[in-house]
Amino acid sequence: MQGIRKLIASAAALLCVPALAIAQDAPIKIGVVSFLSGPAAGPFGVPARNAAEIMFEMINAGKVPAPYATKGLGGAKMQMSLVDESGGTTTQVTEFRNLVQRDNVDLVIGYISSGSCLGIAPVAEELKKLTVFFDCGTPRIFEERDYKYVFRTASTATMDSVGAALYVKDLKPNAKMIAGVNQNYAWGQDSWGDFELAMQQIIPGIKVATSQMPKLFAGQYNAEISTLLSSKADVIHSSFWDGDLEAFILQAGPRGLFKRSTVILTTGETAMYKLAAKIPDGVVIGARGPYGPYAPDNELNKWFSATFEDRYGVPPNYAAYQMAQAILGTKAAWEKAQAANGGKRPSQDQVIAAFENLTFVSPAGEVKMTNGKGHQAITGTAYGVTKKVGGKMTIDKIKRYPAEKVNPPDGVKAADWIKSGFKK
Amino acid sequence: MTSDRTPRILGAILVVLLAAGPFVPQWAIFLITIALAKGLVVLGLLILLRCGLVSFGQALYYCIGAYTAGMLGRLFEVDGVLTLMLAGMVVAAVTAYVLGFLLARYRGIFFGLLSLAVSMILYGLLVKSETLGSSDGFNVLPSTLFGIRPADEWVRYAVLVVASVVAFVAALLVHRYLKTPLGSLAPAIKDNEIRVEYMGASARYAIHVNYVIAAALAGLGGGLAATTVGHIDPEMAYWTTSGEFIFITILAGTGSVIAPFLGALIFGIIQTVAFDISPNTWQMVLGGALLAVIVFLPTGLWSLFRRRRAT
Amino acid sequence: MAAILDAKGLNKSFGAVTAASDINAAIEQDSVVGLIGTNGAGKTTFINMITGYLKPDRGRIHYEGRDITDLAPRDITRIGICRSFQIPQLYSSLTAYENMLMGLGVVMRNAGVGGFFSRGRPNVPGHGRPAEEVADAILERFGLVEYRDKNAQVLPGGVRKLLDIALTMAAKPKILLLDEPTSGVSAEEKFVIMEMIMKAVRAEGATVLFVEHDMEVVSRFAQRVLAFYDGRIIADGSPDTVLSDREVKRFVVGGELHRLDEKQGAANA
Amino acid sequence: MQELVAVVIDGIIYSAWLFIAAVGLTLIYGVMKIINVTHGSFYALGAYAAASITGALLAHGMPPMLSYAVLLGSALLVAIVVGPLIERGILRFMYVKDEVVILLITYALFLILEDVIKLIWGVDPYYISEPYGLLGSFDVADLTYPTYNLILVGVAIVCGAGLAWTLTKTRTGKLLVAVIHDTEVSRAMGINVDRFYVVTFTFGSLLAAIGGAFTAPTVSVVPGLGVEVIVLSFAVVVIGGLGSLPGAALGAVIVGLVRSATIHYLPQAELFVIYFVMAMVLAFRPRGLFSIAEARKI
Repeated sequence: MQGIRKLIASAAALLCVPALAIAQDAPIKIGVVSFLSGPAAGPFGVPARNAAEIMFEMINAGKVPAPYATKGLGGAKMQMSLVDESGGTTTQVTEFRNLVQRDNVDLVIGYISSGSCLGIAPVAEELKKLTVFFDCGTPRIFEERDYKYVFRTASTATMDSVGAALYVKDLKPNAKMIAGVNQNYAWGQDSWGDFELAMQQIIPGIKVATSQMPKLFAGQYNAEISTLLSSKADVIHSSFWDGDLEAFILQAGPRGLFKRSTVILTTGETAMYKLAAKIPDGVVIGARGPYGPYAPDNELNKWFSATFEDRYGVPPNYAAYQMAQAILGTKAAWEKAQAANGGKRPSQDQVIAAFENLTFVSPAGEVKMTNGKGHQAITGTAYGVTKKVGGKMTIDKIKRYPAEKVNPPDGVKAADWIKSGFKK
Repeated sequence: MTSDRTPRILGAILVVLLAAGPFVPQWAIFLITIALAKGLVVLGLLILLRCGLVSFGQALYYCIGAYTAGMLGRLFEVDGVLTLMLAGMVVAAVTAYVLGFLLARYRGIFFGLLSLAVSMILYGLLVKSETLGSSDGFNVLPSTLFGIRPADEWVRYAVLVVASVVAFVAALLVHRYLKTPLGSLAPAIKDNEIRVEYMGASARYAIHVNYVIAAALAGLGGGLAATTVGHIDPEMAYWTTSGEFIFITILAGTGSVIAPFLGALIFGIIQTVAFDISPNTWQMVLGGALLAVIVFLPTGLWSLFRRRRAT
Repeated sequence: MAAILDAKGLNKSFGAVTAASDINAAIEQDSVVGLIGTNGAGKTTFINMITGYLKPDRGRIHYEGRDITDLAPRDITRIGICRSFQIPQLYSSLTAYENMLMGLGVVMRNAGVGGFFSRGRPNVPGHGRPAEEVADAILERFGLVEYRDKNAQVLPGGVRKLLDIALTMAAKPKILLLDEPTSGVSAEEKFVIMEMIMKAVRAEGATVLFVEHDMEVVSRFAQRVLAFYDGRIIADGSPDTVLSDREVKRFVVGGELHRLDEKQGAANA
Repeated sequence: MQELVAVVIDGIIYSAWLFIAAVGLTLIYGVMKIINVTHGSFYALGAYAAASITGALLAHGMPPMLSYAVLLGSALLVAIVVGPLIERGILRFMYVKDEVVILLITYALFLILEDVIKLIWGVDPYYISEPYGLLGSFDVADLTYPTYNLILVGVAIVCGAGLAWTLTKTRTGKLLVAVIHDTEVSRAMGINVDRFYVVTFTFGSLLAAIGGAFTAPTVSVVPGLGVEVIVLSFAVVVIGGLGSLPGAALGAVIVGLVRSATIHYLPQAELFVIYFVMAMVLAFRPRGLFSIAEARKI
């Protein structure tokens, strides 16, 4: 049995081989965790894994444009240990410990689900292992406590909701009534909660017609669509993702929901190209940051989207961008630390010191690690509406919001910040 | 009459665990500790399965145990690991006592499905509780043992010691219980309830008692899992979690109180190996393993040991 | 002698089928009573009502002066009324010996013996010996020693029947109701088996009611006979009187051949 | 009033979907006494096959109106290929085992099939939305509904009525009822029970696959599609009474209407309403609304 042999082998390794000084160019083992099965695999997990594969390969080959043209991390090759994020928190904590203590990875990049992130963060701290979250959205991680070893290179979900609210004001300043349809679990509840709060601040007196909360992966939304149609809301907010999002679009389209109300799909970008034919013009599309169609027109982005599309046949979606961003952030921090260390391989503490408050560029533009005491990134965001040009899906009326306008200042909880009218 | 070797084997396992603990790699300690926590739940399912009952909702009590432990820490800053576990056990047992009046009337698939429905209602309630972190759950405070928090590199070992001792005591008590007239009634209930009644025993009462014991064990396991993993979420009550426990029960077999812990450990190893060697198709490996056990070892992994002992 | 068991005015119907109508029977202590009648005549319904499996629509049952009509089967068993079954009710995955231990375990539990905190091997109340010894003794009395370690489900039909009756011995019954103890047994063996059963049972001093279709067996072992027909008792008395009764001859003894299987389903349910 | 109309229509559409998804489960349980978790796999397989085959044919210029036949054909293909494979290849060796163990075997098969689906179709979603929009839509009470929903209701009625007719009016159906009633006696009477098992399993799987195939146009076909259906159909079938055809219909209608009413009037409770109904029904009718009578015990 391979498991037992592996168990014995690693036990022996742990007992007999004391931690030797690591050679300068020994490969850097990086645990990469992403959904490879279940409903989150298609829209997020697999594109993110694909992005990781491209980035690892290209970085190791030194083919990434400036400022990331050096090979590997400061010359050392990156080596991937891939793990599926499915199976629940207990499984994930177990696998995280295996990565760190059995496979001896140097750092871990991963986690899409907020539940995973909340569960992993304290363990990363306990095991003193640098861990970079690339996608999960909950603001609770750095609101609830401080971390030394945990970083997140993507903005929190607060940004999506606040950005959506700001865009509503810009697009439909006279909106009187809003409605929501969100999945009944933390992500959906928080997204709607923040959006509702933000709307009340931005357009005082706005009313909530109905807030639909179907079960996650319900798949059949006729009744919800009926209530939304009857509600006559000016704006409908949805943070649905993947299968649910697509089913919702497919079912709501023929019933005229998109014509009756302005619909905001905060993660709509993942479905935008696939369902181009089913999404009418004028639907507000979010990408959880300046990713995909909202990514800036710079060399890095051109290279990334072209390389990704070349390899996988589809443009990278926001999960792929976020993964690339996390890897590049790590590379930036690592090499900054190495430079400070006189060109020698940096220790983990040195990498962490370099990572804190780092500002780096990714295909999505500038990323500032200013929140969570220098561990939480803020980025700008953008929203726009769909518009078909010659049968091809494009985004029109793009509005960009700078990072500081859609993210709370460091040390302020998202909900407090919104309630205070975005001050404090 | 053969003498009863189970207590001695249990004792030997405990000694080995405690003695070898400091030399076992940390990740393996964690794997073992989680196996012990799940093993406690499965020990309860073993009692029910001996009565012919399969609960598709045992995760209910696992989750109650975990949330009790987590909330005591969150609300009252209780951090004694034994207090947390015992509290989880008591709350689970009391809940089971109340629900038992309803569930002890059910048999076969209906028992399973009703317990499933109840656990899913708890899942729904927890997902709706935004103050408890909804589906994301929340972190459990780092716990202490008799007020002491061991040094970082000894924390895992300390948790293992607590888990091993608790599991040892639980296994011993259940072993003894199964030999009492009430505990030994289980196979009779499974075989022929009419005869049980006409012998002057109440199958419903026996099932109620067993149900409470099983829930108490699940609560204990949940409390242990919560303090070990450090994070709890409503998925602990989801039907897939119950499914995993049943999976381990069948994998282990009902031959001995040692089997659940062994089964849980082997399940943990299969799962982690499957994650490791085929991250994209680990479900297939898991399903294949279950199928193989059912086909080739109809009475569970435990039959391997029994056969060896007989020769 | 006073009646140990007294059934008064029992009625029971299942939809349109009347399974018992105005059954009155007072059973004296230490007597051996044979119940005869065609299938569906109401014998098993009578036993089911006494042992609490069925509740009569009307009428009461008293045992040692106490009303037991509304008690559950297990409570009726606990106060000393035990029964065997037409189709043996055994723990089929256990051996004969384990079946016995199970029965003895229940007796111990009901008496509060052998619980979680007890030590050693306590005696079974009423038997004065540990359960393991009592089990072997009862198996021996019923001639089941050679089947001791065989699973109940592989035992031959007649042996299953004996084990079914042996199981009732665990509780030291004061009244024993045997539902067709010799059904499925060849005519020659019937006497041997009844002899063994009666000896074992009477040694414990139990009052016995037994259902039997073979009139020779009935007249040999019963001191009193109750003849059932169509849910009623049509004759009650010594074997000689009852078996020579005209109605009994017509409806029971003669009818045996014709009425087999009729109404069986409903009345027995 | 207008809202009430919407509640009823939404409820009926959902009930129809539930019924198609669940009825195969009750059929297989009724005949074989198997709680068949692979039901979810067949649902997913049906959806994947329908989406990919219909999509491919449409891309090759098939007249769109034929796509409804292709949906059905895809379901048939799945059921005929995979159904007998599982029943003859694995399940038939397992019938001697406990009900619960067989359930676990189907669970193991479900896990394996989940990955098989992933290996065949990958993790990217499949769409086949043409049949959904093809028939236009109708308006009721100021609300627009695609006419396709009527097809769903029609398929449900055809499945239910067809099954009822087969069971009560045909020779095969009557023999099947005999098998349901008592497998051993049927075997003794010379009924080829084995063949009934294959046919039943395949037919039950076909119903699941039809459920998936006809749902495919309204959703995106993604991994994990079958998981949700399993517990949902269990709930429906248990509420109605395991093994009962009218029970499955009533269960679907109750769940459909209750869910629809909840969404309209108390959207926060949608998450547990189905389990709540299930627990309530079981608490008062321990074997569901239409339970099959138990055989005599003593």
